[in-house]
Amino acid sequence: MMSSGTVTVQLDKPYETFKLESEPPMTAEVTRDELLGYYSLMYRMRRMEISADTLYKAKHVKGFCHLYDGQEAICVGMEAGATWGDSVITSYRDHAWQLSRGDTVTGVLCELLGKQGGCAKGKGGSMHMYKADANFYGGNGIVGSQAPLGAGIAFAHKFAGDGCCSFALYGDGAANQGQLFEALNMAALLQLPLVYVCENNQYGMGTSKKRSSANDDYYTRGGYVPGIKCDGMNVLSVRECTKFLKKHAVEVGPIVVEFDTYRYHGHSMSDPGITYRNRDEVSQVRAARDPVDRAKRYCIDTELVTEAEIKEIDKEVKAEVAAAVEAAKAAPPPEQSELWTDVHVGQSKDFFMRGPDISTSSGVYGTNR
Amino acid sequence: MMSSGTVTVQLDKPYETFKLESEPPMTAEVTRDELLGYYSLMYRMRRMEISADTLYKAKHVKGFCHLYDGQEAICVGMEAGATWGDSVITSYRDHAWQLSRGDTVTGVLCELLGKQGGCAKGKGGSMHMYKADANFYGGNGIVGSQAPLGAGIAFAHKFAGDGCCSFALYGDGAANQGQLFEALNMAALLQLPLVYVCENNQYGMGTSKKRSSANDDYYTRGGYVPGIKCDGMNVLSVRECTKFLKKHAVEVGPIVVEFDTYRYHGHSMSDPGITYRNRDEVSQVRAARDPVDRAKRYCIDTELVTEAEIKEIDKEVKAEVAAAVEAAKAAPPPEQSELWTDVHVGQSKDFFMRGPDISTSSGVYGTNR
Amino acid sequence: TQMTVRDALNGAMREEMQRDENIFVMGEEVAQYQGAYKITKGLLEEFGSKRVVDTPITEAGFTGICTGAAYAGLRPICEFMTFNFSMQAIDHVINSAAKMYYMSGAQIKVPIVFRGPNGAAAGVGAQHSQCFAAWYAHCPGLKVIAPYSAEDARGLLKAAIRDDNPVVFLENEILYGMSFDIGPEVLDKDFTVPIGECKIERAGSDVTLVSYSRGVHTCLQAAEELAKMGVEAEVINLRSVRPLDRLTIIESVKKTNRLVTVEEGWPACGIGAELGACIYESEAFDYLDAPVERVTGADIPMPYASNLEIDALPQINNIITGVQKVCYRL
Amino acid sequence: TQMTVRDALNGAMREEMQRDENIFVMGEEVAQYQGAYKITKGLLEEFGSKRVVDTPITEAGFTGICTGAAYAGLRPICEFMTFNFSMQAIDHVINSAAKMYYMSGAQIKVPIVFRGPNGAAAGVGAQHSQCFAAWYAHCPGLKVIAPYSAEDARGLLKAAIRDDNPVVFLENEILYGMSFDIGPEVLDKDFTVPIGECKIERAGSDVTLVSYSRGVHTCLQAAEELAKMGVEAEVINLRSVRPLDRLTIIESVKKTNRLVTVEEGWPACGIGAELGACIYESEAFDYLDAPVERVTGADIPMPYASNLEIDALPQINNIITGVQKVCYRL
Ligand SMILES: Cc1ncc(C[n+]2csc(CCOP(=O)(O)OP(=O)(O)O)c2C)c(N)n1
Ligand SMILES: Cc1ncc(C[n+]2csc(CCOP(=O)(O)OP(=O)(O)O)c2C)c(N)n1
Ligand SMILES: [Mg+2]
Ligand SMILES: [Mg+2]
Repeated sequence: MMSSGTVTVQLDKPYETFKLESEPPMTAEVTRDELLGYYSLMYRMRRMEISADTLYKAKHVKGFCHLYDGQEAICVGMEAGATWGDSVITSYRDHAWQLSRGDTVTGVLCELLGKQGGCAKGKGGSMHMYKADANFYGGNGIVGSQAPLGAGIAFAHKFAGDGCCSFALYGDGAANQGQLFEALNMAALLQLPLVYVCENNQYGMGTSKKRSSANDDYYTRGGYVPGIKCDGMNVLSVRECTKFLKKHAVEVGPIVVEFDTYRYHGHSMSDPGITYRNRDEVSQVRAARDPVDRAKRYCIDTELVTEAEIKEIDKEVKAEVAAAVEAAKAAPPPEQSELWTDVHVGQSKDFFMRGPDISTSSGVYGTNR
Repeated sequence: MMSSGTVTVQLDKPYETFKLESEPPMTAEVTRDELLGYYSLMYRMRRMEISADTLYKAKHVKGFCHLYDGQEAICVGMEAGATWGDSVITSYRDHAWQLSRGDTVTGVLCELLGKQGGCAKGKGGSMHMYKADANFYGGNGIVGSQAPLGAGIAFAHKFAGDGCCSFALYGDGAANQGQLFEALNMAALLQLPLVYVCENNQYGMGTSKKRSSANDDYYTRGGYVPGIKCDGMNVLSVRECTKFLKKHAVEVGPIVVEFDTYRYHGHSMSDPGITYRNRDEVSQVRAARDPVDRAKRYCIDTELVTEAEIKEIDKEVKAEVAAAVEAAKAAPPPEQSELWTDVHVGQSKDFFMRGPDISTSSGVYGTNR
Repeated sequence: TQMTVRDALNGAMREEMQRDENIFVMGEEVAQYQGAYKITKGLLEEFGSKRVVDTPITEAGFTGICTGAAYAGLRPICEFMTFNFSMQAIDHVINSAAKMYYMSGAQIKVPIVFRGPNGAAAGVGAQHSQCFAAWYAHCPGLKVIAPYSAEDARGLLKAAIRDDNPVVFLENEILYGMSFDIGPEVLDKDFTVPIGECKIERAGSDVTLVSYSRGVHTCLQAAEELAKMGVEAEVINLRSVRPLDRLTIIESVKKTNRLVTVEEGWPACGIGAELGACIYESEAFDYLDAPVERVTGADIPMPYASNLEIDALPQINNIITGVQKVCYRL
Repeated sequence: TQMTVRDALNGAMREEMQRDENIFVMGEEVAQYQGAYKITKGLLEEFGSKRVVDTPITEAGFTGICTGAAYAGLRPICEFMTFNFSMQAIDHVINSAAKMYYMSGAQIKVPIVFRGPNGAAAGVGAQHSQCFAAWYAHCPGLKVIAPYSAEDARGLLKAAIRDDNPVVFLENEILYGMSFDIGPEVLDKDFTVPIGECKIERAGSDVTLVSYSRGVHTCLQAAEELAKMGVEAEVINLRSVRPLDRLTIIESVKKTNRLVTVEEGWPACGIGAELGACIYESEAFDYLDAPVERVTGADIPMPYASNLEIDALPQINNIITGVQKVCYRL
């Protein structure tokens, strides 16, 4: 086993390109450490989402809860192809990104359970996780809104001239939102270092892409902006593609990528996810294209990692996640006083905010700072 | 002079097409009556807008006032290629459409001057003219809003199965609005009989098309929807194109047209219109491509109409418009009581609406019907 | 009999669609999925895809389409999956729908219903919990309804669909599953509740509680508690926040001499503020034994954690505190 | 010296941009055209196209871009050509900007100013005359400012730009060209007016008039007329409608015992309603000799014809009527 050596592997599916003269390579060089890192992070995400499902069903989580299982290769592959200097902004389906940008499983679950220790102190919830110190801008509950926001972050990168880019992720359903087209036009005019990332998981809630989009080749939807379609179930394809995307964004301007992927769970926990598609469809994807499985196969096929090592990782990850579940459950909820903090930057204790009845208000009547 | 005969004329500029297999003819058949009709209507529009300019400068009109001179061939050509069964909805640049859909010059100027006799009883103003009985839905002050509204009207045509289509007009500036893309996607999915009409007059306020639009081939902006670019300064090109558009819309579904045209005046009356373009540019268009002039030349060149007849028409039109100006000036403003009418359909006299102070309110305190 | 608000809404739409062919429903997931909250269940099957239309996630687009269709004579029911998303389309609600009849000199009617769940559900966080009652109530040209019970839901939705004006119809997710007793008259196909009239849900002599939507439920619960304390509260269900039925409230206040308003929305420029103003500018002012007290949502974005969420929304005890204050028992 | 509101705004932006390189201005026609109302005159020339950025007519797009840039540490000034068009982008103002700091547990600051003319100009009709003060004042997380004079414009815009929170800055087209006396201190580069404090524009003992933006002008004119009638009105310029400087108003009302609120926006759930509620729920209630009177825009879409437009907006005589009513002289 050559622990520091590099092997070259073949990717599975060709890219499709739009208005581009070159494309990412069909091979990828990987080391053992890299593969182990990708696999274990993806597996950690998978276990985390499964535990979120369990916690939801046990009523530890309420409201919305959108899981990422099936789509792990996108997050992990993009992280492998970019740096934390590059910004990311996504939709409500944000747990995995929060983890990959440096939070812990416990941190994510704490936010999900509405605990003080969550990244948003329990005030954000499933849809609103952020890691601003690692340029992750969350967690946006309004479909499509992250696209112009992401373009604005790209504007800031260009303004600073820092050589980094902004990735704005959205779904196949969100791809029809007008504000995407508005921001992309501006990004093209201003040559912003922006990558539009369409995570095409085939459905927006119960609506299949054919029913939501007159043109479901999302990588071509930029019209005058180039695009690539890439296998979103293969972490190495995503990684190679991401390097290409970043280079284009920084050197030329905006670009669109469509990652072909799949959502195993229903849209949110309240959606069984089987009225508008059948179980067969889901199990076929699981059997043939599972991204965690694909990463595992690279580990084994390259002979960089043994089955036994994988088993070891799995065991560790399971234990880690199980411990995180317990830690999150045991963690305290926010202090009641947190209700009133952080409405404004620089707000004093005396700043008056009305409560449900005036006696439950915060601060001193009429104090404005 | 063959007053009932038909002649075939050549059009000036080729169409450009996008995702289309056929295109409108490069010739047009016209009769003397038709040509006379087009010319006199276009000239009437021209005189009307010039008088609006004068009225504005004399402070008979306040607020916004967007003139249509330079763009007349689009309105008149479209009317010649469609019927009043087909619906039209446009922006605030609506005077000419109000006239072509059956209102009088006096009617238009009355609205412009805020007179009771205006189509909206003086309550609408320059930007809000309507002729609902002839399927003209106005006059929209919010850039881009008429696109989904027009798609909704197309939805109603399809719902009724009346074989008619809806024309939604917008400018080169408006073409970037996200809601256009949202509605077009829906129109394509639902195969609505919708024609998106981009009146490309080269500027949106002070912004040239190159500065507002990363792709200024507006006829291609539908992406997956076919398009045509057509000379918007030639009434016969517009007419032939419109017939083609309508047929496509009704038989196939949405289509985009870009009419290449020019705005002589500034954006609105407060814009001198010469800071972001030079006088030369304007006078060159006037000299080479004026649409009223082009119609006149067809009249003369076909020998269907004599110079003397044109002079006669000009004289009549001038007199008509001059009389309309006087009539509009002399017309009474709305009754003060009109302030309170038509907020709701079916509202009684007693319906309570608060005035600036409670004593100036309308109706009976607390009455709700 | 008993009926849930969900069934009331669903039945009202179905019957109205049977009555008038020009009515159609459009929105996200309304057809094949049967509605994100199952309010449009069965409609696709009965009326087909011509009249029950799924849309992409493009609020500005489909709201404009619905409004344009109304200009052209159809009678759309435009569903927002939640009213939070109406913000993306609010220009059409206000500028294209509400102002059109006036601005066109009565040429163009806009018979449309904008409906969907409004305000806070449970655990959905800051972006999905906003109450739009005050915003819409602010704007002339609209009628704005916020039903509470199954009777309200059925009668008011039918009235809204039959109305020739744009109507904003604010439902509440938590009420969807609640069951209410209804009288036999409510089942009549032509049962409508007049828009702009309150309902006195509980008569009382000591204090008037005015609320709408889920707030009415909390008021009724508070009234039970208050009764145990010897205070008889009259509970008024506003039903419509625009126009406001000032007269009914004034009469009640003249009787009880005390008013507490209850809403889940934010306080500033809210419905409670307007109700207060209406009372103060009327003859009821002279009958007041204490200033009007407001009970409202807290003046903060909605937090996610359950314990905070409870404190951010009016609870029974907040209403009791308000009542005690106007009764000078505090 | 004298200064117009236009020059005050322009100078404030210029000086702040000189002070802090992270400030940029973005909007329709702000650069080459120098602003539709010339508020950004000269900025492109001085700061270049990196910091003065023209946009296409895509409010949702550029408002989102400005907000995202603020997340990432820049300090955008986002101009709406008029606030009417902010409706197309209001989801970003509320959901992306106002709620973000709270929702992110204080991780993400949004130091942004949304500015532009608000409310009625002259003869611009129903879609271009809406006042958004009440809507924005309703929403926590925002600061909402409505300057009246050149001093306000300069000092408050500087304060808004320096504030780390999202600020909605509501200007008024008709005020742009008005000149005001300013003291020398106002010209200081660091002159700011604290957000959340009113200004007493005219002291008086008999009645308090509270207004904002152009309404203050009408109030001052009315106060002159009232003085001739022997009534000394105290005129308070709100300056900020969120947060509200309740204390200053309460003190004034305790002195004059009478309050008339004046706004150009619609009455229902308006600023006047909220001001009334603030007084009634405070100790000032006990000092009132008459109920608070509201003077507002008429509860209708704005008509175009001049004669109707005048009747739709508060005039001097409406204020006088309101004052006479609270003084029991009617
Ligand atoms: C503006 C807006 N409209 C509607 C919704 C409700 N909604 C939340 S997620 C969603 C589906 C999005 O699908 P897609 O973009 O494909 O993303 P995915 O959930 O598949 O990741 C919808 C309709 C919303 N949050 N925001
Ligand atoms: C949503 C919105 N934003 C901005 C404006 C202000 N505005 C009115 S017309 C206009 C320019 C439109 O240009 P274009 O679409 O090319 O039409 P044209 O005036 O050339 O006919 C602008 C920016 C508006 N009315 N609505
Ligand atoms: Mg999807
Ligand atoms: Mg133009």
